[in-house]
Amino acid sequence: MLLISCPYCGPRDEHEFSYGHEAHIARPTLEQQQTMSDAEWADYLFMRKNPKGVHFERWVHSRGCRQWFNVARHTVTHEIIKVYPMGEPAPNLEQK
Amino acid sequence: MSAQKNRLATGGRIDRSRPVRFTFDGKAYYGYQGDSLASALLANGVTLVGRSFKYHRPRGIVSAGAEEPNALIEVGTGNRREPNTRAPQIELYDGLTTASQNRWPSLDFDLGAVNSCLSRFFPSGFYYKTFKWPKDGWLFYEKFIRRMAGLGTGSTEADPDRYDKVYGHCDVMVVGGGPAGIAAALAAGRAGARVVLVDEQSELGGSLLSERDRSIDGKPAMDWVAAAEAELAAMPEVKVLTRTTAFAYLDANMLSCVERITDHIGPNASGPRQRLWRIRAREVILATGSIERPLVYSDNDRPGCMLASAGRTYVNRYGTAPGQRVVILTNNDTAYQTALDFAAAGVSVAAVVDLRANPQGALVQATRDKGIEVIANSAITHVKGAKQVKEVDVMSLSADGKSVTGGVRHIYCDTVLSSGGWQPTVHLHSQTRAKVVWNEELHAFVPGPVMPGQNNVSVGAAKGVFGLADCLAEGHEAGAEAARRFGFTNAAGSAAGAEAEPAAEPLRPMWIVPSDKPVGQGGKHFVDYQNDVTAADVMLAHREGYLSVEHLKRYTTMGMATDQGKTSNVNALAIMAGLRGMNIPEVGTTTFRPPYTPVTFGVFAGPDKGDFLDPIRKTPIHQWHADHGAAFECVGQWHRAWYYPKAGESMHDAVNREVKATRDSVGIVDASTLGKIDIQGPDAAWFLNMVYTNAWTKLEPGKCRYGFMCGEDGMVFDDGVTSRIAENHFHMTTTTGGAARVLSWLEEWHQCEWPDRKVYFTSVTEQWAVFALNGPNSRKVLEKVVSGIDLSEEAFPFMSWRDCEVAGVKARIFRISFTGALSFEVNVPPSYALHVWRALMSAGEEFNITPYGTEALHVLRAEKGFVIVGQETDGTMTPQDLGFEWIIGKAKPDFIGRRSHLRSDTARPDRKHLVGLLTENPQEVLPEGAQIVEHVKDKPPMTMIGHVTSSYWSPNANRSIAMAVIKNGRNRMGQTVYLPYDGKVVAARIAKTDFLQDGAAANA
Amino acid sequence: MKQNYSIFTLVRNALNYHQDWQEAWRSPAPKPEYDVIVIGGGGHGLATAYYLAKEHGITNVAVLEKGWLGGGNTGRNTTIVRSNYLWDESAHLYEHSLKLFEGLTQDLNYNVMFSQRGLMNLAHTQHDMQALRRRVYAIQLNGIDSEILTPEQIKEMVPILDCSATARYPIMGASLQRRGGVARHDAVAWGFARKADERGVDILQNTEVTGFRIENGVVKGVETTRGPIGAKKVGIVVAGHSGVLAGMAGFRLPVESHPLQALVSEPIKPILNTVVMSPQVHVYVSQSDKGELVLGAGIDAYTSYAQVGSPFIIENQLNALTDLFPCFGRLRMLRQWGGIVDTCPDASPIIGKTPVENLFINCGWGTGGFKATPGSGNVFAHTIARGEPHPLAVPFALDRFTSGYLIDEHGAAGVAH
Amino acid sequence: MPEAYNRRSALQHFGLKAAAAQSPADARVFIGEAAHRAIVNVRGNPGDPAFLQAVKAVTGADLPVKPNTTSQAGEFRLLWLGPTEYWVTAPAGSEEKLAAELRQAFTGQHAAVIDVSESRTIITLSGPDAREVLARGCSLDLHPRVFGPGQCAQTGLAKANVLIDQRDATSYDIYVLKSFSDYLWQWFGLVHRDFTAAIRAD
Ligand SMILES: Cc1cc2nc3c(=O)[nH]c(=O)nc-3n(C[C@H](O)[C@H](O)[C@H](O)COP(=O)(O)OP(=O)(O)OC[C@H]3O[C@@H](n4cnc5c(N)ncnc54)[C@H](O)[C@@H]3O)c2cc1C
Ligand SMILES: NC(=O)c1ccc[n+]([C@@H]2O[C@H](COP(=O)([O-])OP(=O)(O)OC[C@H]3O[C@@H](n4cnc5c(N)ncnc54)[C@H](O)[C@@H]3O)[C@@H](O)[C@H]2O)c1
Ligand SMILES: Cc1cc2nc3c(=O)[nH]c(=O)nc-3n(C[C@H](O)[C@H](O)[C@H](O)COP(=O)(O)O)c2cc1C
Ligand SMILES: [Zn+2]
Repeated sequence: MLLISCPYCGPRDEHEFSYGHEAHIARPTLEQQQTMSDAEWADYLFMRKNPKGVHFERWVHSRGCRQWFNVARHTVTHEIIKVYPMGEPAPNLEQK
Repeated sequence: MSAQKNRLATGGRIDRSRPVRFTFDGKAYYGYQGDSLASALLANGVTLVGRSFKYHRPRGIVSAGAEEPNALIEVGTGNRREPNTRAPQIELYDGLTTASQNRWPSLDFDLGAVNSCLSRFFPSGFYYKTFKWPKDGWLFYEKFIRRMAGLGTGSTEADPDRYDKVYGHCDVMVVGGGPAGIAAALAAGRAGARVVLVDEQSELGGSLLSERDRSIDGKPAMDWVAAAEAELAAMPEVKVLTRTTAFAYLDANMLSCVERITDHIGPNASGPRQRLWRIRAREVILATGSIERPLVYSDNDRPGCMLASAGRTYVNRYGTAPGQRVVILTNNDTAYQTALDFAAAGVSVAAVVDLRANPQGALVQATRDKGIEVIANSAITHVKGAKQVKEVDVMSLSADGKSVTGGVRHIYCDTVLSSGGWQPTVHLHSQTRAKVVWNEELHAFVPGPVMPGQNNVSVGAAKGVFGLADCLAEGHEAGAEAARRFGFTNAAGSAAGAEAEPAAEPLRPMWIVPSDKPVGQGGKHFVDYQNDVTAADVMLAHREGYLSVEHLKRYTTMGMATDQGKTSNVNALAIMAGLRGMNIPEVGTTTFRPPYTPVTFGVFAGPDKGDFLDPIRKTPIHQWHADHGAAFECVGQWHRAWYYPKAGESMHDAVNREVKATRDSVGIVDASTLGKIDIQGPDAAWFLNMVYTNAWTKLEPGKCRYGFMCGEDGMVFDDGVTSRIAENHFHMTTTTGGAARVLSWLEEWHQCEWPDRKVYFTSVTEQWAVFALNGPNSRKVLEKVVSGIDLSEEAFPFMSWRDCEVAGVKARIFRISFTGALSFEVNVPPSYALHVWRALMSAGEEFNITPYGTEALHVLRAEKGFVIVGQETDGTMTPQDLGFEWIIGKAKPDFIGRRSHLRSDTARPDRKHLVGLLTENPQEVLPEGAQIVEHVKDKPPMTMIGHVTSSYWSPNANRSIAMAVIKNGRNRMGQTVYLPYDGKVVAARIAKTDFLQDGAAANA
Repeated sequence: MKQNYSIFTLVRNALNYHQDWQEAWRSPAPKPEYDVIVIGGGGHGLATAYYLAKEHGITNVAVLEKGWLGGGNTGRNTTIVRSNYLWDESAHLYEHSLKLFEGLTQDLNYNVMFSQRGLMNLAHTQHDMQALRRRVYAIQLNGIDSEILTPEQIKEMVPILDCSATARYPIMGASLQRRGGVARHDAVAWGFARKADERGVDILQNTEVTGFRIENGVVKGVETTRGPIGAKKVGIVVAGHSGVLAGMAGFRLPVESHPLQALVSEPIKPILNTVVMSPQVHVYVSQSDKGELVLGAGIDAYTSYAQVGSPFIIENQLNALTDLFPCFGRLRMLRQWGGIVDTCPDASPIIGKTPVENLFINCGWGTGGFKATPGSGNVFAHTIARGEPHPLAVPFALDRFTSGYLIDEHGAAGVAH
Repeated sequence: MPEAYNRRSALQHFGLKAAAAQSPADARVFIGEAAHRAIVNVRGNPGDPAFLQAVKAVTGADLPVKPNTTSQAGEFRLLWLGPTEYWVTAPAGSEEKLAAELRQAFTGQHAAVIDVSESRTIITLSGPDAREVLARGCSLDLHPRVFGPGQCAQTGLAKANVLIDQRDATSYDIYVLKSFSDYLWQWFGLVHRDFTAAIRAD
């Protein structure tokens, strides 16, 4: 069971959270929507990075403070590398 | 009842003053308090205890612990019958009833044993090659195969016992209560850390329980254990759990453990039977010890063939000889300790057969000094005796150790103990997906680097460190270090000391002990006892190209039995490595998976049985419904009143009565389960514009509006009425099932996409109980109990709301309708809900006010063609498909799902549309889900154009009514379509969905 | 030709201590180039290679497998085979596969132990019953066997089910597909491997694809841990790793990889003769020929390439199981594992072309593709061989995510396995 | 408002009074219901001093801006729910007045006030074994080194969502939605089989 550090509540068991999906997918603006092709829209709607490695994703502390936040998590080891607030860009996780 | 013929006069940790009666296969025996079933059977001279999985070979006890592959026993009877339990881990209690398994008619005479005679025809994977004829013959053969397989027999009665679950937390978790683990717990505990120590055995001590004369800190080892136990018990932040197996090492240092609370007391004990612990530790110390490997020699599965360390445990711990005369076969020094202990206990050791050319270690010397013969450079080539070892053949090994030479020595004995070296118990380490590495000195896998995020360390035998003093020191250091790391600075004391063991000579790896015949052509060299996998099977897998260990495992089923290969996996993969000419680490291990030992299903469920499987949510007046005979319907977790049958009424009667009364006069329904969300902030209206498809800016305070929400894919996912309370304040309602989903949806968009928008969402679903009065007389009823407002059409028009009092209680009423009839939705505080409901009921008495349930509610809304999200929709319908083109805010720039509506398939005009269906025969009520075709054929396949989403008898239209989604349906009005189902075909006409107008007209 | 497998050859070999069995497949060295490279030695990849050789005469084929063949989801699924899908497109595809399953043992000369013992889907609420009827009627009209059972009929078929009306989720009915059942998962992979090998297909295990050679938008071969290998056409059939491979080829997929967990009990004598699934409480169970109960549940919510999941899924699943089958409370879990399933937004597979020419993809089978193994291989072989989708595969093209023509088997199909 | 006897608490039908009379004397865990407490949900920006001042003006208490903490002033007890979400709780009956005062105090701010008193009931749990009982269904570490009086947390308890407010060394207020209260009460009944438990009606 993952141990996720809610930026507000601290570490809690995974079952208190709900998984969202890949983070940093910007919703096209109305102007973009009006000019983009169906294929481009499909890209926004459905296409996912699904990386084997570090995944930037969002979670919500649904059984706690109801806050959404971002997580950088390794999809092979399940190691949580970083938790960072909504709105913050994906961290640069160059090897230290 | 015979005497315990193998019981030693003295010694062991059993209490000879407390005899315990038990039965095995119907026969009664005595053992002593402190015995395991295995030790008690051995004491009574019972060596044949079971039959193997495939060949039904007679089998005896092999080990004295969790690794037992053979002695699988059925414990208990009736609803408590439990198959496949390991005899060495069953503690004896008075009245214990046990039986052997996988035999018929009896253990002694098992018809299935013909498999053994035919075993030549049943090599690994034989079933893949046979039973292929005739084409559908497998179902026939399968019956027999299934019956032969499957070991024990499960009970078909409900398990009567109860189980418990608990969460735990600690700084340091120690798994294994041997010397290393105890030392770790002591050090961490003394330093002040919160510690949990678990051990699967009934008492602490680990391997020390099997020792004869070891001492620690100058006192007998078990005295040291007792002192440590007392010290640990006195530490308030230390918890010691015996009879507790850590069976799974999960993400982020969580260990699942099962505590056996009453299994050793028997069915009469009170309290839960077992408890599931989910313990989150900051650091885990794995002190899980090691498991001895048997040697793979010919006929090594005869009852009486046992691990050398197990023999030692039986003698030292249980005061029981495993037999009367023992031969030991070994490739290392540790088995000599067994010989010495046997000699000390007066059990006859006929000889020690050593695979090594010239063993000269201290223990070997000591053994010789005791007058026990050591036959070096030799192998056991045969074990005779079908149901009990009678004799072994011993021959000399050739120079390369690959074959045997010279004459045969026959040695009479009833027990053969073997030791092929020790394998650290790396299971939990490996479950974290950390690697193991091959240690060339130990010829065993030891733990490799740990995984990131999994803070653990292996110590003692679990790490391949076998000296007692070293185990104590390592354990101590690991415990102290962990405590230090977490800031606990009390003195951890110093490590306990022990004398060093005499130096041992290296082990001689010999993965198959040769016999006088080629492997597979004489006796059988068993590798995996339980699943009957032999060295010849490994060779066959190799020959047939199943080379990877994973293929080897699956093709031969080696390591897949209930012991998960604890004694066999390394032997098997080493044999494969030899065949492939590879190093053992190159071949690798199979994957270690939870559980370490099998865990009862019941304990995972814990106490959450029956109604606790999933909470039942109840409305504030649930009890009233129950008292008035309501049948309930599950809607999500809610239980909602479905209909209220009166005496003698069928469901159909009751629903018709409720529907009719509502249309004719007045009905009342408990709609408290509707989702309600309070929305406040200057951007509230902007937000509603984004999440609903229609426009909200112009809605005035005091007014209500209906809307659809779509996913970004354009498909409807919820609907409801939202009311403007004040300029910046809205009250949203959602479907019952959608309440939680919609709130998180709003929060997600707000927090993630539009965080600058000033708006707050709060669930108020349960702040209000909701009672909807419907029907022409609803106003008259309400008038009698309402105060503070004028209910007239002019003062309180449709699609508006008012605050007021009802029956003296603060209330909010919405003039919205889900029936098409005059309707008032009365919202009141739940604590007064019953009071208000009763007041409405008495006010309505003169109008025959009728409570109705969800079924009538469905009929009433269907009569007017109102949709239910989740019934008319299934995640593939747009608002346009449902005929709500008008609800799409054309002028509105953006809303969630808008862009998707423009995609080529979504924008098609001939998608499936929601329409009405009128059966040709008005009496015929279609089943919901019935499929619709244009052209009926004699038999399927037929092309379907849609299906029925809702269908009822409408007492008001006095005919059957249905809604359906049909391809291009709106452009097919009046067309007759067909519904083939349940062996008949019903014709129906596509119509509009207002059945009180159109349906009634159609009837006329 | 490979040695025939039959009772006669078994007896003959037994007399010779089984010394003469041939290897089931070779371990060849890679050739510099193949007509077709299939990436992924799971059931689907091996079936693709087999049908390429058998039905399209293309035998210069390699299957590249990064580990051991059959070690992906093929080796870790709960082996349920059925074709009772809601939408026409799915029903036709899965029925095609089920029909192939019915002759597979003979076709492959390898007993895949396809046991058509019947498969039950339980309904516990009014809503379940509606969905169930809709599905059954649709399946029947597609010409596929399916029927509705009453609680009494259910009790008779599976007496150990708790059918009491007072259960938290009482059993109100079930759909039954008699032709559904289970098959031996490993045997399916091995049978296809053996026969593909017999027809000349090179199965290259421990050969991981690490990149693609693409020139002017046309695939020319692959990079592997054993060096580059050229190919005229390449098919990707890597289930959970589809996103990774698509990434290497420069495009994205609407696919997410999630853990799906399964577990087995200790083996016991026959106690359950039907496959029982309950979407409402999220559990499904069958008993293998060896005697273990084989159990599955739902996916873990997060994406992952670790073949493990979270314990609360197992707890809920066993909570549900022991409620449905109160007598299973005393049985024990023997082993528990996970696989990585490739889930699509509409719970339907993707079969067809990719943005790269001559590069084809077959993925998205998610939690339910074992049953599709022969069918999927069959239509994918056709698609690769002809360069055009097999008629059954047309609706499952990648472009449906652009047009919006999804085949949403989520809500409607109830349970996904 | 009608007579008080018409007001029913969520757990009233379990007859706590009668059950309390039969409770064992040596109980190590006590359970009861604190019904009808006023709970007003307050939303606003804790970074805004005006918001903090408004809360203080009405309640006399400092807003617990630190996650998972509480504050208390007289009859008012304030709980942190989220970074912009709090409960102001007060004795039964005061909710309307409290909500109105808060709303008034927030005039001109982007803040929201909504009465949620009726949606929850409080199950009170206390006694030396209370923490052990909670561990049966709650994965939070409530050990005194980690959690104590002055702290609160929203979390899961068994299969329900709750807010746990620790009142003193061994007592907890457990806020639960009324629709789950029957379930949770009965769940405690299950767990109590292994404890010496008493019902407290006060
Ligand atoms: C627990 C569980 C239960 C399931 N239950 C059922 C069920 O009951 N019924 C059902 O129909 N379906 C079920 N499924 C789904 C089913 O198992 C899969 O859909 C199906 O097996 C997929 O087969 P495949 O051949 O496409 O994939 P796989 O068998 O996963 O094969 C893909 C192969 O590609 C290889 N690969 C990956 N990357 C590379 C690379 N770079 N280079 C070379 N090779 C690579 C992998 O090693 C793997 O062997 C279940 C799945 C799981 C996990
Ligand atoms: N080659 C040798 O000389 C040799 C071999 C084996 C053991 N030993 C001796 O054994 C001792 C090793 O001490 P140690 O403390 O490292 O190990 P140990 O074997 O004494 O103790 C390990 C304990 O862990 C328990 N255990 C294992 N897995 C568990 C699990 N998953 N959950 C709960 N309990 C579990 C076992 O039942 C056992 O009680 C030393 O005294 C050493 O001399 C020596
Ligand atoms: C249908 C089926 C039945 C299985 N039966 C057993 C079994 O009887 N014993 C066993 O140890 N494992 C059994 N397994 C699990 C495998 O050992 C293994 O865990 C699984 O194939 C996943 O591989 P991995 O654990 O090596 O990652 C079974 C798996 C499947 C798919
Ligand atoms: Zn939080």
